[in-house]
Amino acid sequence: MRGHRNHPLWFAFMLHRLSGLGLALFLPAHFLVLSLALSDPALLDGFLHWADAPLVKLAEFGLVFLLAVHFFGGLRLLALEFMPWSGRQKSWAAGALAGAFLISGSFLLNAV
Amino acid sequence: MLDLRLYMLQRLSAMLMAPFVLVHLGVMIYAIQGGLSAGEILGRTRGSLPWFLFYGGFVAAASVHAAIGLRVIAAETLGLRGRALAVLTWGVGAVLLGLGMYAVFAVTVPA
Amino acid sequence: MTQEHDTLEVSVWRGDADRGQFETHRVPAYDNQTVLDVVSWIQQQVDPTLTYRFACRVGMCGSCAMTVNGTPRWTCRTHVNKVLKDGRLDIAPLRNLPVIKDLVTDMDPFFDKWIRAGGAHAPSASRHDPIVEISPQSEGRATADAGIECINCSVCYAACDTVSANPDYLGPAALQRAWTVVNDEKHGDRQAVLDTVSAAGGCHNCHSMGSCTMHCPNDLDPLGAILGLKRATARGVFKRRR
Amino acid sequence: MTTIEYHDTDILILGSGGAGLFAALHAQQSAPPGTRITLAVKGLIGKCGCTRMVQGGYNVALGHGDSVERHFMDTITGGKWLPNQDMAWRLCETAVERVRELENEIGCFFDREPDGRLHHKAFAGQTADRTVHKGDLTGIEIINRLMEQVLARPIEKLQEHRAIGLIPTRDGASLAGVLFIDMRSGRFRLVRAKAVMMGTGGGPTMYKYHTPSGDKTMDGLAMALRVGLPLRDMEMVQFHPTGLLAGDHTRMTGTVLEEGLRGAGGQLLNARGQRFMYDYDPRGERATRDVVSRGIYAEMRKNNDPSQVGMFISMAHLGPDNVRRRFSGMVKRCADCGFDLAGGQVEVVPTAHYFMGGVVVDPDTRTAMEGLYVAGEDAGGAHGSNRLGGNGVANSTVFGGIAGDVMGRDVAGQTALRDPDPEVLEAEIARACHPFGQTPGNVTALRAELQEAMWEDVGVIRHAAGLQRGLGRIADLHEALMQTGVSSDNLAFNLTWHDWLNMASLTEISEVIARAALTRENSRGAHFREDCPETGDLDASYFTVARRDGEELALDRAPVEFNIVRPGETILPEDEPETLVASA
Ligand SMILES: Cc1cc2nc3c(=O)[nH]c(=O)nc-3n(C[C@H](O)[C@H](O)[C@H](O)COP(=O)(O)OP(=O)(O)OC[C@H]3O[C@@H](n4cnc5c(N)ncnc54)[C@H](O)[C@@H]3O)c2cc1C
Ligand code: HEM
Ligand code: SF4
Ligand code: F3S
Ligand code: FES
Repeated sequence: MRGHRNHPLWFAFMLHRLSGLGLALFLPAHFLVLSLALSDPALLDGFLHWADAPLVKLAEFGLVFLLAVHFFGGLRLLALEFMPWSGRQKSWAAGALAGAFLISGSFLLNAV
Repeated sequence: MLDLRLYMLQRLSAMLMAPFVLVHLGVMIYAIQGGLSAGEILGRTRGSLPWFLFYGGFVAAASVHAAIGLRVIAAETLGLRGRALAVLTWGVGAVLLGLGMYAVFAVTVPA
Repeated sequence: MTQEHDTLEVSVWRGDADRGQFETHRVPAYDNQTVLDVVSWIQQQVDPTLTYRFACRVGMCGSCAMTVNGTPRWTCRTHVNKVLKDGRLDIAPLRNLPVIKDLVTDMDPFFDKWIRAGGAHAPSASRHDPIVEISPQSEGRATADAGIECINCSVCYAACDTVSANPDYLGPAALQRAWTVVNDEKHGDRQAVLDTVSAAGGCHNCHSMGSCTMHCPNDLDPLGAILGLKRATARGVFKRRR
Repeated sequence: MTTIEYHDTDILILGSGGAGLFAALHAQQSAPPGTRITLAVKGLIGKCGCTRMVQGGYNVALGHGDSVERHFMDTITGGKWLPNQDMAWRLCETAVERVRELENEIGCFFDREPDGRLHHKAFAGQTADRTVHKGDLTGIEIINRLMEQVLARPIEKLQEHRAIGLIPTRDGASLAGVLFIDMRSGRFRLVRAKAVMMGTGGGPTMYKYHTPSGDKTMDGLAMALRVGLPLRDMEMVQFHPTGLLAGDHTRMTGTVLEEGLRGAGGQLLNARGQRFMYDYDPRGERATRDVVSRGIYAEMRKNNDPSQVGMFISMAHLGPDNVRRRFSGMVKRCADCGFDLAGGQVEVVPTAHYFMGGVVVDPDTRTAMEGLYVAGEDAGGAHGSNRLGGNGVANSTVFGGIAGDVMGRDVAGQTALRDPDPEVLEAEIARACHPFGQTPGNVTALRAELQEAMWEDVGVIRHAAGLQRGLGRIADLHEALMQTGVSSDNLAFNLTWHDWLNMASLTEISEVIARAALTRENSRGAHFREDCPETGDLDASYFTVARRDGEELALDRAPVEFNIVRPGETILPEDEPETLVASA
């Protein structure tokens, strides 16, 4: 059922929404962690070490992936909306996803 | 949910963030080599006006952008309307801006 | 053409605005059979109170759209073989519109929005004036023509998740009509239309999910039209600032 | 037992085709402020009705040296001297203003020449390029734009309201209101109005093959007949030569394959793959609709093979890609039901298309009954024995607008609504409820039998014996219908009940068609009698008039008045060329 959603542009939309939502939820946590620099620098360092744990690494990879997905997805939308209509949106959607993998992939490679 | 004004705010903030995100991602990929440490981060950013402006702008744009983004999602999936929606939008914007600016100060103000 | 199944297993949705359920029938299969023919057969031969709507049977009136195997489509021009899954069809009313009975929806909200979006022409001349000369190749005319063959069937409207999530959203067909109007140089007040689609419920709510363009049985491109509106209204913001 | 809901308005319009929508708009423009206008329609506003199906276009003398006089002469000669000349003149004259109104006020955009001027194309049987169009979807453009204007105005909508009876005053002289079934609820509703325009369109779907979809069933003419109004030219049913033949089980059967296919060089082939149209007419496939329809019908009779009924249209010799490009809509439509028009052959049959006959009206759309106006395909007279391609929409939009203007003015002086005759009201309700007292049966099967009977005995080629036999079959089917019931358990949106009512309208009108066809003992335009193949004396032309009085159906002949032009004469200036069409 729900056959009307079964196409790349809809998935691109959902990916964009989920990544945006994920980023928005992560952002306060990110800010709080960085704020530790003022209130408790030692804790920040502790946190950053803790961040070396594989599980957390994976989570971080996820975050960068989200940012990258959302970034490329966002660029795709902005191009769609503000540049003369090209009609080649499927390639845009695919390109956005590929770019996201590229960036987050290199992040992951660097991190391990 | 979105009229032209909110739409333009969201799109303009997104455009503003585009270079920020690129630089930020670049720095992250570069910085993460050899692991992160508080000292390293702070050493780079503390007392730097450019970094302050960079992250300050980033935070401001992200607050606006995410507030409007969450507004849309709340309206569409939770069915929020009217005042509740306005409170949420402004609330999210304010919290993000507050927390974000505090964090920016934390990492850029000279110790 | 060879027929894989000599009967089809067809579930049709029966009910009204409040409740309903699927009822399953076996329907003889033929070559050259459309989904509308299947529904008609059920009403005419086994279930006299089954309700559906059609008014042209050739894809011109836009009254026969239903949800077939989960996807909105016109039924009169949909060959059964195109949608048959394992010899089965599930037929339900269109999404995003109130159900009146069985497979029939109330299309008034769709048309209310069509009008609200500025769909009705505002004249700049009268019946006593000569017909305006307009080159069919002019950019505005070509753009206006792109969406003109809309049969207001509501398929795009039913496919759009933004419509389901936001009852105020004008929806793809109405906005596409607005874009046509905005490009029609005969129209008397095009700025008014741009203002209407800039308000809450307007084109800026579209998430470019593209289900409208994907499913339009006439191969029209409401998404492209909405993008056009977004560009035109955004340009307006900068112009007015200056 | 039944409850009726009552509703009052000032101007009531039935139907939302070209006639209905224009009437609503013009009534709104001409009536005094505060006049209540109501539009009631069997389906959804703008969606149902044949006007939306118009492909070819709209005839109007607006360029290329064309003139109203020329358009008029073509209409008269095309109608084989039977048209009411005042109506035909009014049609051609007002079409000019109407098309300008459509373009300038309603917002239609008709196709242009590269230089920006209106594009006109040539339809068969015309001496000028006169048909304006929007691609091959002219009707959708016209109706969508009109519908928007109506929806945007304070006009009351009664959608999915089926008119089932015209209810006169006690003395029968005036119309008091119209009885409806609110289809969604299944309840009766009487709407009283000071003026009513009937624009319920034609739809000769009592034939096996038909271009209008099956929800169009001549209700308007059946209602007019029951209330005692005279109907004229009822034998005149126009067949389109190339309807799609895809089997009994699909509603696609009968739908039009456009005239342009033959115009472009499409060939008609019989079962043995041979062209045959040159046996019937020197113009071959390019002959007029009536001639080609008869050619195909005659060939089908010769063939007489139940497993292979129709003839074939073949386009492939023009190059499949070329065909796909030029006729993309038609190619897609055929492909959707499994046929390859561009490269293969598609089986075709003549298909009932348009109804020239209708209620007797004057050029102001007034009828013999005060308060009732009729316009569009429901009205007879403008086309005589044959309607030119492109004169159909022109007719409905021109006279619909006129009806609106006239009603707007007429209601201005009228203060009170009229009281309906309770007996007629009761009789109409009883008629509609008749099937509830019978055991439920299969209405669809009856309709198929009627369509078969009409096709065989009252169809493209007729003769007295066949018509008599047809009348017998119609009477039997009427009897059978009266014994076929519909369960009254759930009347809300009960299509089967409406199928029954549709069938009732169709049988009533079928009888009139057959009787009128017997009354006309010559062959004119769409009406062809094998036993009387001659045109008859043009100067003594008559039209048929049918009228019901109680149970009796009376058929008469009335002389055509040649008050503008006489047979053999013309109103064109002497130095005018016979035709302006280059290729003719
Ligand atoms: C396939 C096709 C192609 C055609 N192409 C052309 C062309 O190219 N050029 C041309 O000039 N003409 C063409 N015609 C003819 C033309 O469409 C009609 O002559 C004309 O549009 C009739 O207009 P109308 O307003 O009288 O009726 P319609 O447009 O048929 O409208 C009738 C209305 O009345 C409603 N109605 C019917 N019964 C009831 C009832 N009982 N109660 C309430 N409402 C009712 C219907 O639902 C509908 O809304 C074509 C016709 C067909 C079928
Ligand atoms: C450069 C970076 C970014 C770009 C180009 C960008 C672009 C966009 C665009 C164009 C939209 C509109 C999507 C729509 O209406 O469907 C959007 C939505 C959104 N963005 Fe971003 N964005 C960026 C960064 C961010 C960041 C950092 C966050 C979070 C903090 C974020 C959160 C959101 C959210 C929540 C939405 C709403 C999604 C929706 O409406 O479905 N974005 N973004
Ligand atoms: S745009 Fe396409 S899908 Fe939408 S209403 Fe028009 S024809 Fe139907
Ligand atoms: S599906 Fe809906 S979200 Fe926009 S692109 Fe089409 S209107
Ligand atoms: S019945 Fe008219 S579009 Fe399907």
